[in-house]
Formats: sequence, structure tokens, C-alpha cells
Amino acid sequence: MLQLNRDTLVEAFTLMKTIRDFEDRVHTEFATGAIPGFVHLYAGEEASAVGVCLNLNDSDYIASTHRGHGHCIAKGCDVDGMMKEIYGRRDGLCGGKGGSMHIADLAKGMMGANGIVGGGPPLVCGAALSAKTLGTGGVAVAFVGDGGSNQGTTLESYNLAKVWNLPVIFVVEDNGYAETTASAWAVGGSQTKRAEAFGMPGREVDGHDFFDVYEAAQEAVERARAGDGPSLLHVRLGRHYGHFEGDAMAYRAEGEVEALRRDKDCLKAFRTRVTETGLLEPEQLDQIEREVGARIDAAVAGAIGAAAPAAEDLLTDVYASY
Amino acid sequence: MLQLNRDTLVEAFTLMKTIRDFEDRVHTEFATGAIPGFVHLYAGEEASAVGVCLNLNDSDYIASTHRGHGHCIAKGCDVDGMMKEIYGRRDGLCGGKGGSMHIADLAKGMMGANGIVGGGPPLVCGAALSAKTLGTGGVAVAFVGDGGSNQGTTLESYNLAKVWNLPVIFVVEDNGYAETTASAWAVGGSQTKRAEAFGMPGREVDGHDFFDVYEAAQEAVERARAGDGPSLLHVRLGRHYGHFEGDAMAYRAEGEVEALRRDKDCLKAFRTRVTETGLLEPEQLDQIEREVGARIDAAVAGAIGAAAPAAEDLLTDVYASY
Amino acid sequence: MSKKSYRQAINEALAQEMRRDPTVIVMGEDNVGGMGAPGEDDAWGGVLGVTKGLMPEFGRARVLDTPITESAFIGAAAGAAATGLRPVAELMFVDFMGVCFDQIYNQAGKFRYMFGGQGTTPLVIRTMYGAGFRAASQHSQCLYPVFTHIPGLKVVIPSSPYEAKGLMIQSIRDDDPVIFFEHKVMYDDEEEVPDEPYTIPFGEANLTREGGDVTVVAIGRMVQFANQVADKLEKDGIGCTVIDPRTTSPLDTDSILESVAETGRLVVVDEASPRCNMATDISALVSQEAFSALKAPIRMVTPPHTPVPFAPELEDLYIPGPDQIEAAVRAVAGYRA
Amino acid sequence: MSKKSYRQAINEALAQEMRRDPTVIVMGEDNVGGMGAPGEDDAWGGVLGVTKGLMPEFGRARVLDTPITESAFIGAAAGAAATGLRPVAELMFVDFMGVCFDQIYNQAGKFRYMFGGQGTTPLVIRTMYGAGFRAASQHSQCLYPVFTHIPGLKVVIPSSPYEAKGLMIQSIRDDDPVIFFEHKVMYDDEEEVPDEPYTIPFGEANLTREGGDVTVVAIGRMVQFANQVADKLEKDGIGCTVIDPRTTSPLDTDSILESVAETGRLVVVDEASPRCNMATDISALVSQEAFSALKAPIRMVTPPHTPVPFAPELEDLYIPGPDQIEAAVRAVAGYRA
Ligand SMILES: Cc1ncc(C[n+]2csc(CCOP(=O)(O)OP(=O)(O)O)c2C)c(N)n1
Ligand SMILES: Cc1ncc(C[n+]2csc(CCOP(=O)(O)OP(=O)(O)O)c2C)c(N)n1
Ligand SMILES: [Mg+2]
Ligand SMILES: [Mg+2]
Repeated sequence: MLQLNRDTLVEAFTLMKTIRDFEDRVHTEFATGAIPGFVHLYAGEEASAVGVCLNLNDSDYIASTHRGHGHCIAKGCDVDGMMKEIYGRRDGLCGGKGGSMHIADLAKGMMGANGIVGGGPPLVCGAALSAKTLGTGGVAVAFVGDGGSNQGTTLESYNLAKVWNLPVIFVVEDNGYAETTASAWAVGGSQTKRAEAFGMPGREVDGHDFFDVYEAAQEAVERARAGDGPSLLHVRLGRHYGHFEGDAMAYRAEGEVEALRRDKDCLKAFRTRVTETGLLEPEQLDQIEREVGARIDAAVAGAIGAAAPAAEDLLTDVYASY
Repeated sequence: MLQLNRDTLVEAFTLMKTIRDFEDRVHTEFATGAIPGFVHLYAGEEASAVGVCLNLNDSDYIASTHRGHGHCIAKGCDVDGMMKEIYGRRDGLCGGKGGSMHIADLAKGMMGANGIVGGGPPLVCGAALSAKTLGTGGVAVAFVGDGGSNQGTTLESYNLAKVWNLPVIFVVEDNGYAETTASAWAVGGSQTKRAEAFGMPGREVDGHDFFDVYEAAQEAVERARAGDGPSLLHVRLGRHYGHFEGDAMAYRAEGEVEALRRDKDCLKAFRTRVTETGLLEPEQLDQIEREVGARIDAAVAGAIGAAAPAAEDLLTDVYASY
Repeated sequence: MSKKSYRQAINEALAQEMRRDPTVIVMGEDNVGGMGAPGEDDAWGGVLGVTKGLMPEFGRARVLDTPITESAFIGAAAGAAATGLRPVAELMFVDFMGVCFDQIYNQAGKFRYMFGGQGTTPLVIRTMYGAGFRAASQHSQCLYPVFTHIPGLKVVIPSSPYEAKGLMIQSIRDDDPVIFFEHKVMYDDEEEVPDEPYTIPFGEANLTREGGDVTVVAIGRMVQFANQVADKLEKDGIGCTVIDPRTTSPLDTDSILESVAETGRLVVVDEASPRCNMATDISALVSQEAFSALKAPIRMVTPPHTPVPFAPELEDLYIPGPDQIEAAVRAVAGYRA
Repeated sequence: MSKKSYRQAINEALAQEMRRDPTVIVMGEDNVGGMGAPGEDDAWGGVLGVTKGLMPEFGRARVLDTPITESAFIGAAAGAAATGLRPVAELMFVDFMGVCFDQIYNQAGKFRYMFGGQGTTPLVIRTMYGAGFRAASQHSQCLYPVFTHIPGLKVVIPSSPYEAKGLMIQSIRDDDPVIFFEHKVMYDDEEEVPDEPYTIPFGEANLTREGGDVTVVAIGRMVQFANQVADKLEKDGIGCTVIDPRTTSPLDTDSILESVAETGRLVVVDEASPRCNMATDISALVSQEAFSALKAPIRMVTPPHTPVPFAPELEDLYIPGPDQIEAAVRAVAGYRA
């Protein structure tokens, strides 16, 4: 097992639990009709975002997907600002103009969720090029789904990152489905072989196991920081909710989600691991859970009570100057 | 050695020589200023087009690239019509509206040269889908350059052809350069590993050896016709001229082209092979060469003497009806 | 004849054409749904259910799900159209054109011209457009002006269920590449739609209201709003002719010019971004061809030159609505030189 | 001050900005040339030589060659622009936008709005456009109307070497994504161009000729033709004001409207395909905002709604030329209601 200090473990648990509660609450709130638009929840996949992002610092960048809340939280975005954004409030992280699919916080190195499948990989090549050119020592991570792994923009980026020898990590989060379509059907060949076929290391990772993700990401990040170029992680995990809120999930097996929640929950696995090995006390974790719960309650209350954008906001922020 | 009958060998030599003479003449004629626009010559790569296309029939389709003359001739396009097209004449294969980069002959299964690098691979997936859906027994071939092998459209097509189990053959013609950029630099990983990473067989082929190409293509075509899906050939070869006419080739090594012409000429190799093994007589080949030369002379003379399109042609053929 | 939704009308058109012609196939992401998955087959029938039921009737060989790979499968549809099939491919949101536009405008749209009149490309691309779904700036665009700009493409924008069915059948039978725009907030709109197949020809506008004072040309969903305004203003004594061009390429310029010749006053309503859009296209046409008939400035009603915002309050401000149309009509009706 | 070609002017602008600001980088296919190849370094300097000499001065870390992978490297340029660099990326021919448009209009062009005003995206995309090179239908398009349509993008179309240098320097210093259109048949055009760096602001049109009878707005290469016609007609007593908008987004609407207020007659010359193009955009603007000043129909001079043909005879017919402009100007000048 990795030698992680207690602070890191506490941070990991706090972040994972924050994502879980955030998503569970968005799920409930969405059902009330209070949240507009498309919302794609990350619940069940927390170990991936957190296992990767705990290896990063503020000079590192990530680009996310339509399923971006978890990545945002793991990269340090403010949950109050995020919740307000999802509600379309003026004080949201993007002034209410972006919504769930476009949350970004450039100051935290979060280059944006993305409504375009495969939109992020080219962008992180650019962030990595900036890091390399400016000598910041930073790395850049593209999260992409199993579905997004078939998009030409993603595949091109593998090659560009290799050819330019960029400090990039491609994290393919394979939750088994792209909308309703099984990755087992839609992904010809294999993710790790694809990585190798473009000349970079590829590694399969158990996305329900924070420690496995953390360690694999650490290796990839170190490699990138050392100037040894890109690599790819194929993270297998499962989503607790539908593709988006409102999806009846008819395409999933009966009992599939229940089994996932029961047997593959990254939070449960983490708790077992750290308490059994005596690294953290159960009470400590309970305490974190209570704090996180309160924080999310506050975020929702804050979002509900917050003001909508003003009419004049419609016309601002199109250009820096025009 | 493959068991090819004499007729096929005669056809192979005739086609390869036709391409060579066609291109050598276009090179000379271009220098006179008579030919407008961009022209990319295929000389030196003949064994690839011919080795592949001799495995095809009229119900099979190919899609080509900007360097399309060789593929057109190998797939049976009329050389007079081609030459006229390159000169922009009304009787050209495309009425003078397409030019060198857009020669097509749908009746011959030639879906077009293409001015867009990576334009063809998606299209052949469609031709293969037609063949499969309509039960024609046909297959479809995408020719793509080493440079085009990095384009997302190409990479996506590998996956789609695999996932849909289409009768497609991807022929990556690696002439070492994309414009001036070496494939050794621009292609991360390897072509054959890429094929395998998408779940299809990939095979390296000596593109200066007609027999090697023919045999590899035969295997791939048989596989496709049998319903066993796509495969990829990585054909290594060299081009005798610049990227396009007018290219001074400063990026190539001194003596590189000379060595290619001297040691790697597919026509010379073919002649040696078939005459040494007694399959064809030198005189037969000489005779073919004379005939081909006359044919190309006639094509050029015909093109020079042919009429330009008429003014009203500008507005026709935009739509089938409007 | 029975009440059908816009969604049902399109679905019925697809099903009837697939029955009539075995070369018609349908493809797109999750157009069936559940491909390779353990649960139900036909699990989605498209993200908003438009293709539901086609696979059970026609099988997976004619209703194909695809990986997320728009260049490859839209290009495949183009290639299939050039080689014997009549594919109806779904580009889920028109906003996604940016990852596959080449196959549409440089390939499918130019085949016939580049190849000197060889062959046909009977390709239909179905795609969702428009704001109002709180789907934010990458899922709410119109973008039909971009397709209208391209020679070789036809652009169809049905404004109601009846229009949708007839125009879809025409699109499938048409021998050129057609981009068929479905407004995502209209899928549940209902009206009487014939049960049997019928076609609506391209390039023939529909006059949904007739009046002598002002010509209002409206595109897609905007036709509804224009009709509302026309009905309201009729009571105030302002007669509007509302023209739904149905197709922006080809465009029925005659109907527009004839109407303006009568009314002398024009309002164009376009949900697309305001620069180089259909409002400018039609305004320019009229200012060149019917100048002498014009009695008032042309007024364009469009959203502002901004991406589509997420917050409902902003999005509602963004979308051109009946109030703005009414104001524009009143302004041109009341204009005296 | 010395005579410089359009090519040299752009090259000089790039070099001077790279000297001034170490965050400016240049990238594109064969922008250096010979990458990984055995022969000369800086073998091409771009397909038509515009970036030649930059690599020897600034090194391969700042002048990057790329694989043929426009989505990835144009997207990388966008991502780099959002994270501290000022990239100038070359999309060799604008016709290739179809394989990478998403990164331009859904990513770079919308960052600032989607993100509620966070950050800037100082990205320049240099690209070649236009007909006349006998390059056929996939290498001859204009397509700037498509970019002009998109909120969040700026569109710059220099009409001469002087314009090219000043507008390029402005583009690099600008904090928004800029698409910089270079006409491929103008690279050898020469005129006096200052040696020192200078900027030309966006959204400020240039009046290249002044005359009281007709306003001619022309885009890009068409400005030359418009000037020729203005000079010729001046001798016949028809005075033209020729307006080069320089940037179509932002567009200097004031200059156009002021001129039309004086002349009352407008011709718009646009090399782009005629539907939803800049000719329609400017005509519509004027017919809405300056109607009462108009004394004649607006005339648009554009190519026909066809792809660009290959044969020189056809291509020459395709491109709007001085004769058509002259005829249009004479027609509006001679128009009496
Ligand atoms: C270019 C593009 N194509 C299609 C879509 C519609 N879409 C949104 S999410 C999605 C599925 C993505 O699957 P995956 O990449 O596996 O991510 P997951 O949803 O499983 O996290 C699709 C098809 C899109 N947003 N962008
Ligand atoms: C999408 C696109 N990008 C760039 C180009 C410009 N271009 C034309 S040919 C070429 C090089 C192609 O190299 P390769 O695929 O190896 O083919 P080769 O010329 O060697 O036969 C490039 C970059 C293009 N036509 N289309
Ligand atoms: Mg997935
Ligand atoms: Mg090559």
C-alpha cells in the first residue's frame, strides 16, 4: 500500500465524500424541478477524479467532460460557487452563464467541463505546451469517457502529445456506457493497447479503488513532470445514476446499480481500507461525513436563495474587448 | 511467389507503367505551365495502387487522396479522361470542374481523389456499409498517407469499421513524408500496432514490391469479403517527385531520390522478377512499354487539344435538382 | 388524420419511408440504444425518442447505433449515399457539426460538382437546433445559416408537425444532401397530421397568415411566434402575411418578393445569431430585388451577438419572442417616410 | 519604410511580435518544414513561405511543426492561449476548418462567455482563403461569413501588405480569438510598409477612396477591384467611396452608415458564396439602419451559389471582378426611382 500521510487521506476522503453528497443532492434537487437543463452526475466515480487530482497542484491543469462536477471538486473548485452555477445564479462560478456542463475555474487549473465529447484532449495539449514553454513544471490531465475515447479529437491528441512530448495524462474513465451504448461494443480493441500504439504507456486501473488510481496517476504525473511525455490510464468504474438526470436506465441489467453501490463503492472501500489498517479512525470519517453533509446543505440552501443573473449580463463577457 | 497468371502479370505491368508514364509526363507538362493548380504525383508508388486494386472488381470501391492519379488508373479510370481533367477540359472525367485533386469515376468504384487529408476513410466505411447492406459482396479500400494516418477522421474510421464489422481495407501509404515532415517524427507509435489496438490485423508491406503488396491485399480483401471485418496495410514506399510540382525537396537527403529510383524502383523489380522466373519475356515488357508510352502521348495531345468548359457549366451540377 | 406530435410526425415519416424503400437506413448515437448492453433493446430510440420503435420493426441492420465518432459515421452516411443507400444520419445536436463538418460540406455537398455531375448523394442529416432547453451554449445553437451558406447542401427547417412529416419524406426522396433541422423544444407540439405519406416540395414557402400591411418572414420555431403576433395584430387592424420558407436552401424568393411587393414592409425573424444569418440573407434579397416596393426600413428580429446563456432568465431574454416581433411589426407598419 | 509583399508583411509582423513578447509562439503544418527529415531545416517555412525564417531566429520551441491533426493542434493553441501563451496557429487553408471547427467556435470562441468572464484566449488562427489559384473546390473557399456568424470570434481580412502587417500585430496583441484571413493570390502583392511595428485597430474601416455618388463596401481582395473601378469611374464623373471594413467582426457599422447617408447608394462586393455572406450582412444592416437615405436598390456583387470550379475559364467567371463591380456601380448610380 502507498505511503500516504494522514492529511492526504483525510483530504481524499473529504473530497470523495463531497463529490458523493454533492451529486446525491443534485439528484434529489433536480427531481424537484429546481435545476434547469442537462445534468450528468459523477456519483460512483469519485475515486478517479480524486485519485488523479491529489497528485496535482494549482499550476497543473485539467480538462473535463459533460460529467464534470467530480473533477471540479477534486481540482479545488468552490462547491458553493458550483452549486450556484448549476442553479444558474449570478454568483455561480461562471455567473450562471455556463451551467453544469461548463463549470470552469481557470485560477484553480480547471479548464472547464465540456459539452462536446472529446472537446478536452486537444485543450490539455495546449495547457501542457504552455507549461513546457513557460517552464512552470506543470502537467495537464484530460478526463475523457469510454465514449469519448473513440472521438477523433481524442485520438489525435494522443499522437500530438506523443510527438510533441507533452506532459499530459489521458484518463479514460470507462463507466461501461456512453449514454446507453456499452463500451464493450463501441470501443474496438483496447484502451491500453491504443496508448501503446501511439507510443505511450497505458495502464489499466480499478476506478473503485482510490489507492490504485492514486498510485497509477502518481506514476504518470511523475513521468510527465520528468519530461518523459504522455501516458494513459484506463480507469474502470461505474456510475450510480443514469446518463443524465431523467434517464430510466432501461439498458442496464437488473440489479446492476444496486450491486455497484453494494460491492464497488469507492467510499466504502476506502473506509474499510484506512480503518482496518488503522490509518484513520472510524469516528474521524464519521465526523468528516457530517461536515461534508452540512457543507452541501449550505451550498444547496445558498444556491436556492441566490439571485439570478441581471438582464445586462446577457451581453457581457462575449469578448475581452470588442 | 504468388501464383499469378500471365494475364494478371501483364495487366499489373501495364497499369504500373501507365501510372509511371502518366506521372512523368504530367511532371514535364506541368513545367511548361500548361497545367493549372496543385498537382501531386504518385510516381514511385505504383506497386501499391496496382497491387491493391488488382484484387478488386467494379463492385468494390476505393477512396483516394490528393495524390490520386495512381489509384485512379489502377482502379480503371480512363487515362484520356484523367489527363483532360488535369488540364481542366470539358471532356475531362469531371467536366474540368474537379481537376487533379478531385478525379472520380463512380461507375468504376473510384469515389474520388480528395483534397482533404483524411477525407476518404469515413467515406469508404459508407461504401462498405452499402456493400454489406445491399449484399453486393463488395469491399471498400481507403488509401491514406502517413500524414493522413494521424488525422482523427482516419483513426475514427478504424474504430467504426471494426465496431460495424465492415469489409474495409485501410492502406496506409507511407512514403516517409507528409509534405516536408518525416513520418518517423509525426507518427507516434506504429501503424500496425494502431491497427491491432483498434482490434484489426495490421501488416507491414514492402511497397516497392508488387508481389508483396498483392499478396497482403489479397489476404485483406478475402478477409473482408468473408465478413471478417477490416484490416490495415502499412505500405512503405517512396515518392519520386516533390510533395507537389514546384517543391524543391530541400528536406530530403542528398541522393535520396536517385537511390530510390536506382534501387527501389517497383517497375525494375517487377521486370527482374518476372523475366528471371521466365513468367514474361523482356520483349513482351518492352512492347507494353512502347504501347503505354504511345497511349500517354495520345492522352497529352488529346488534353492539349481539348476544349475548355463552356460558361454555362459554371452553374450546373451543384444539385441533382434545386 | 390524427393529432401527432412533431416527434411522432418525424418518426412516422422515417418508418413509412423505410417500409417503402429498403435502401433507406437510419443511424446515429443511441438511435436504438442499449447496443452491447445487458438491458432492454431499443432502450432510448434517440436521446429525445424520435427514432424509437424503428429498430424493432426494421432490425439493427437498418437502424444502426454508432460510436461517438461523428466524422466517421456522418462521412460513412455520405459514402453510403454515394454508393446505393439513402441514409438518414442523426447529428444529435447541430452544435456538434464542428467535429464532422468537413464530411458534410467538403465531401457530401461538393461530390456532384467536383465530379462533374456524376452520381447523386441522397443523404439526410437530422439534427436538433435551437435555444429554450436550458442546455447552454454548446447545445442550443441554430447554425442553419452556416449550412445555407454552402452550395451543394439543402437546408430544411420544419415549423410544425405537419411540416415535419411532409418535409422529412421529401428529404429522404431527394437526391441531394439535406440537412433537416428539428427544434428541440417543439418535439411535443401537436397538430393534425395525415396518416398516409405525403411530401412537401422544397423551395415553396408556406403562407401561414395573409394580410396586406406587413410581410413577416420567420424561420423554424419563430413561425409560431409570428403567427401569434399576426393573430393579435389583426384585431388591431394590422394585417400580416407570415411566410414560412420551409427550406432556406433552396429559398422561395418569389413568394417573399411577391408579398413585399404588396405590403412594402418586411420583418424577418430568425433565431440564429445575428451576423450573416437568414435575417440578413432575406433582408438583403429584398433590398436588392424589391427596393422600389419598400415603404419602410426592413426590421430584423434576432437574438444578440452572444453565445446562448445557461440561466433561464438570460436564455429567455436571448430568444426572440412575440413581444419583439410585435414591436418590429408595429414599427414598420407605423413608419412614414 | 520599404516595399514589402503581403507575405513579407505578415512574416515581419510575426517576427517583431515574437521578439517583443516571449509568450508568442507559432505553429502549423510545415511552418518550419523538414521536421525529422534528413535534409535542410526550415525547408519550407509554410506551404507558401509565410513563416520562413522564424525558426532560425526563435528556435523550434517557439516555431512548432505539427502532425496533420488540425483538431488537436488548433485545440492545443486554444488551450495554450487560455493558459499563458499567445499562439499563432496556422490552419493552412480555411477550407480545412471542417476537421477542427469545434475547437474554434465551441471551445476558444465560447470560453469567456461560458466561464462568465474568466480568463482570456489570445489566440490567432492564420488561414488562407479565396479563389484564383486553380486550387479547386476544397482549397478556394472564403468561409469568413461562417466565422463572422459566431459570437466570440473576431474576423480580420487584410486587403493589402500595409493592412496585413498592422492587423497581424493587433491580432497578436488582442485578447480574444482572432481568425486572420490571408488571400492566397495576394502574397506577392507589394506596397510600402513601415519597418517598425504598428497596429491597426479592429472595427475601424478604411476608406480607400472617397466620392459622393456611391458607397462600395468590399472585403479582402475585392478592395483592390473596387479601387480600380472607383478610379476608372471617377474619370466618368461617378464618385465612389470605397470602404474596406478590415474586420468583419467587429464591423465598423458607423463608417458604412455614414457613407450611405451621404451617397444614398450602396454596392457590396464579397468573394464569399452568396447566401448568408458579408454582402447580405452589410446590405441588411443598411436596409434596416439607413433606409431613409437609400436612393437606389442595394446591389450585391458575389460569386454564384456553386462550389469553386477547377478549370481556369470557369474559375475566372466565378470570381467577382472589376467588370461586375463597375456594372453594379453604374446601375445604382444611374438608378432613378
Ligand atoms: C461531439 C459530441 N457528440 C455527442 C454528444 C452527446 N453525448 C453527450 S455525453 C455522451 C456520452 C458520452 O459517453 P462517455 O464518453 O462514455 O462519458 P460518460 O457519459 O459515460 O461519462 C454523448 C453521446 C456530445 N455531447 N458531443
Ligand atoms: C485536412 C488537411 N490538412 C492539411 C492539408 C494539406 N496537405 C495536403 S497533402 C499534405 C501532406 C499529406 O501527407 P501524406 O498523408 O503522407 O500523403 P503524401 O502527400 O505523402 O502522399 C498536407 C499537409 C490538407 N489537404 N487537408
Ligand atoms: Mg462512459
Ligand atoms: Mg506521405
